[in-house]
Amino acid sequence: MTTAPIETATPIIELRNVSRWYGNVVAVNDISFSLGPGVTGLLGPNGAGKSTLLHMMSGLLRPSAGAVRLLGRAAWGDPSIYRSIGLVPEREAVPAHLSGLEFAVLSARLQRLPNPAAAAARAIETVDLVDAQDRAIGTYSKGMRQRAKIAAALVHEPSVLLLDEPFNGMDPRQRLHMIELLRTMAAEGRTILFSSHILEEVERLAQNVLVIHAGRLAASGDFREIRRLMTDRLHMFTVRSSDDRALGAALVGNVAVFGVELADGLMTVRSSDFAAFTRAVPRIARDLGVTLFELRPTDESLESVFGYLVGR
Amino acid sequence: MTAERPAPASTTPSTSPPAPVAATGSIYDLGYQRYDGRRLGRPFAIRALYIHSLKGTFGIGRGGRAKIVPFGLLALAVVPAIVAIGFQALLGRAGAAGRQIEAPIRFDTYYPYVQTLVMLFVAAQAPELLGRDQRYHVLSLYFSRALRRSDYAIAKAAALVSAILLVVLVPQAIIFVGLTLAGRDVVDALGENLRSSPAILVEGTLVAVLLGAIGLAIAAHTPRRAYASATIIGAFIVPPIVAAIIGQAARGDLGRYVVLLSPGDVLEGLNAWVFARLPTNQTVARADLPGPLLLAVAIVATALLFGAVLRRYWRIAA
Amino acid sequence: MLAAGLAGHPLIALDGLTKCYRDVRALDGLTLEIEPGVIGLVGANGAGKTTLLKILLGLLTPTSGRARVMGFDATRQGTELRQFVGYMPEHDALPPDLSATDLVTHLAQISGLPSDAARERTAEVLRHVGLYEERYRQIGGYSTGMRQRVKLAQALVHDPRLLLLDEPTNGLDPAGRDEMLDLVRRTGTEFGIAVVVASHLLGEIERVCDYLVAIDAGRLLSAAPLHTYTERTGVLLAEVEDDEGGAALAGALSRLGLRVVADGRRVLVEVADSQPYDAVRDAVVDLGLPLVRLEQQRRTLEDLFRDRPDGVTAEPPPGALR
Amino acid sequence: MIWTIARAAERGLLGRRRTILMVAVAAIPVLIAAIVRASAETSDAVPLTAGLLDGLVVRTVLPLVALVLGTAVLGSDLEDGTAVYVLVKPIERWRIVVATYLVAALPTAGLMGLVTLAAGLVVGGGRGAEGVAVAFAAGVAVGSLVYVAVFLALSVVTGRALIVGLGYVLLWEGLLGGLLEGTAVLSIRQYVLAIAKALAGRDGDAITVTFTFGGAVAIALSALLLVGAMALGTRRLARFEVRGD
Repeated sequence: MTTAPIETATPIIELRNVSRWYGNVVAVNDISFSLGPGVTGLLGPNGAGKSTLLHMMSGLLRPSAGAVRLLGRAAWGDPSIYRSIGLVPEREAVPAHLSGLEFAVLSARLQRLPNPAAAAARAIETVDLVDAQDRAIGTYSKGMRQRAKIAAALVHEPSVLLLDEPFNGMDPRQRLHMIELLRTMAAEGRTILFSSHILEEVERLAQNVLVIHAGRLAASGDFREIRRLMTDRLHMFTVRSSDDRALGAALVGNVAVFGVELADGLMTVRSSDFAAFTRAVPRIARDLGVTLFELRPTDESLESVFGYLVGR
Repeated sequence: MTAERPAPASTTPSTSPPAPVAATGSIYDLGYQRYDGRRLGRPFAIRALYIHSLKGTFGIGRGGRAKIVPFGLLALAVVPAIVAIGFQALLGRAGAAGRQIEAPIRFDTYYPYVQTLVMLFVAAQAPELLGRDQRYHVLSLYFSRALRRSDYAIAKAAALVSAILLVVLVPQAIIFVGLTLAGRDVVDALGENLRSSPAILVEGTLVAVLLGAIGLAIAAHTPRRAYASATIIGAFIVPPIVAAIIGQAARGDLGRYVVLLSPGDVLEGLNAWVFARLPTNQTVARADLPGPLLLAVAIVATALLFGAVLRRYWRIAA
Repeated sequence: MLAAGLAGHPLIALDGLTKCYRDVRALDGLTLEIEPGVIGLVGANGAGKTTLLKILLGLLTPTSGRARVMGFDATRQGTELRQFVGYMPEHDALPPDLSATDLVTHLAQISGLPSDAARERTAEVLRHVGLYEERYRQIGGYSTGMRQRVKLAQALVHDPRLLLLDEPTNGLDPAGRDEMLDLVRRTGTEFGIAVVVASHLLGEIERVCDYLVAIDAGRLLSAAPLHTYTERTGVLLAEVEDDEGGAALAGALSRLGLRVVADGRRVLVEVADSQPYDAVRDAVVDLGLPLVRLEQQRRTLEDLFRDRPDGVTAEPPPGALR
Repeated sequence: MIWTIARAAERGLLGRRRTILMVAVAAIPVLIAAIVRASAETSDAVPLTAGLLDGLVVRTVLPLVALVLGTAVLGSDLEDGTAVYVLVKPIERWRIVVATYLVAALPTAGLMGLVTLAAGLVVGGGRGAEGVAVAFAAGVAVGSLVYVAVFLALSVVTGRALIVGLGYVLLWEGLLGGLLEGTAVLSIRQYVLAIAKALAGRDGDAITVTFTFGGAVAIALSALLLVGAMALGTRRLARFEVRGD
């Protein structure tokens, strides 16, 4: 099963044959990909190597083999890349005695921004932390602490954003707000890579995904395309119509249909050819005079694709 | 014989007694069973926590490594007693006619030796007992049960005090048995030893309660094991040194009362008073403070320390 | 479905419940009654969902107002109440050097179960949460998924009437989340135990719960059965393979006089009384397009938080064509 | 830029209970000096003062305070991940090392210098030992600067800086220092004593030193060691890796 590498004009983030091991434990095993502007989701079970990968891309961890390049420069050993990178690493503990605003101002100063106070105020405004900005971060809830970290990472308007489970601990409204924020930033041409376990959110935000499994790159690109490439996986649909039994019987005759199941009012159809099946169903229904109420693919979601890739 | 109709998996469990297994076939409900047996409430919960903690203090149920320190210290406390009794027994047989030689180990002289071991025991095990639940946030699993916060503190405190009593009284028991059996006239020796057993018990409880309270108060407030142990050892070792220095240098009453600062010296004073003999430690001897004062100080200190432990567990965020 | 103990009392009754910390008003005059079932608890703006759980457990005294759980006054009868309540904390709360069996057996006794019953129920409940031979290994070596299962097991072992779960899928990867959500669902339905699931993830709540309580900045935003939030919106969604197909389909349908909105490869058709199903089917066939998806659009819990960020409503507003 | 980093690190280092603890530990020599003054009526104050300052400050309290503050200012932040937010900024690594060094070294030098002077004056004041007190204070101040630099560099190199630092003080400076004269060349304790001896002039012979090259060389070596530690710290910080998947 070959995966077409994402072809982007000028690769902002580029990894070539990158590996990282600790003694004989191989955390990342020969991974190559390149990313351009837009939002990419970094997925993988716990322990698959996501954080190691993110740490290498953020210049916090040296690759044991291969090259990690950001904006044309090596990520490791060159602090100047941080001028254009915003980072929310998993292991970043925040100084509890500083207030949200102070932490953003400090980050602005460390970035040598001309007007740190203004930049910090803007960042705090962007993450909707204004009313708690003067309270010490130590008193923040998990969601608020996460937003303080994001504000500090955005204060210098970076063109690249690397986020490790950025929405961890945020409540529903904050999550919606953050998804909108990342979407607008991507539209402005920034390159955003974020890891997450909440696939329903990744599905809505990320155009592309990178699925890591046991240190290797299992798949990359638009998850619908990836699903199409899984020709060995049958496509599952649920159908509701005015006469399921008749429609089912007719469908079985079609070459694309693999199997039909009728259980408590819901018909499930498995098909080996997505394109042929999706064209056949309406046609057969019309010929039989059966009204189609519902036709829903049940394993096209990112969750199913992810499940197939990591072999669940 | 018809097979007994098996209860389908999802509905209520089969309550009728199972048919004899022989010729019939039955499928039993392995689904979730309700519990309508006895619920023993708080007293039983406190007892369960006490027993679990006492075993935990000796590393029982916690893997091999946790047993080394507690049982090692217990052994160090017991071995000299056994050796002395053996020596005493040999000496007794080969010794001069009839007269019992002054035993090298006697109840009251054994205390200072055991006391240092108890200090090490408390310094090592008190953080084990209290620090662990705080460091790993296990308290929320305890406090969300049929248990008050004070119950938790009391059960843990009782466990540590009982553990110390074991370390103190087991050697004493060995000496008691040894002295009684070694002597020619068992009944007479038994009588004599029994007379001094109340003193043993009183002194043992005082050591357990006072040193235990100090260990608990420190361990309750320092979740990190290393800091807690170091602080407890400091609390046992530093005051005697300061008391000794000030005792020599300062003249007048300050020199005498500074001894009250040091737990070891207070216990030594009480030990001498309880066994009605002169204290071996010259700082305490020079201070020459009356027994009842020492007892009062010990009791007040213990109460304050246990109070601090209770307050800590009443306010700690679970 | 629930044991007799619950007869006559609502599962949870809050009456003007308020809780203030230094400068934050976590709960603000909360008044509601909840019946047994699988209840989702969602909070916004630091809405104090953990605070509410702690009050229900009698671990936190409210600033004012009262909370009654299964007839017990949570603050005054906390100790008796907690015999019948199981709590799964959000943070990691397990000692590393005990085995799951030893820990859960011990905690069962602390809940008042005699030793033999504690031992038997522990074995049972560890099986139900899916811990088999690992249960004898020390917890320090467990994966995040296994640790979450142990936390659930200790909340179930003493057969509670009510289970309080604080973000049960916290830290789990997709496979782990899936299994934990199935477990929570089974606990609520098969085991016959009332469950309150506090979570930030609306997708989870929709999948597992049948009732929802939403709190916003300490005040009750909404409390109603879940199906009222996910009602059909009277809009039919037809999805084809690409944008051109979508536009063509939308054109064809609007020519038939249907109210249509095109959104890339998705076409939204107002259902109302016009029953457009056959029209859509035939248009797709005539245009030779593949019909990838056809379904009635439903409202989602998100609309609750997106639509009325400030206003407080008891009933979610009916959907409209957007 | 260094000032920005220093201010943030300073609130982190000195904000907590650690400051109270350090001040308390540093106050012990003054307390004991007071007690000694109250009870001992020896005629010759100079050897008494020198002996007390050497035993109580140079050998014990100075390395301890320097060790705790030196390893905590950067090392503990690297350990618990707090330092990451500074590392992911476009700042040269030497600026971070210098900033955190100043935050730990200056207060240590100030505190220990004052404490040495105070203890020395309490015991030897009014009895002709003022010169020795001042000499020791200067030596201890320089010692603080070097100790903190070495321990800071150590805390970047290894996570076990506290134990390794303690090992250096107890074994190299303590045990071996007593047995093998050669170790004096690389013993900060000997530098401090040599500097004090040089500054004490006539009273200098009351101070026993195995470092035979005199105060000036001691200062030179101290400076060399300090700069070397800074360089090592910078190089290792530049190669610092965050662990964990």
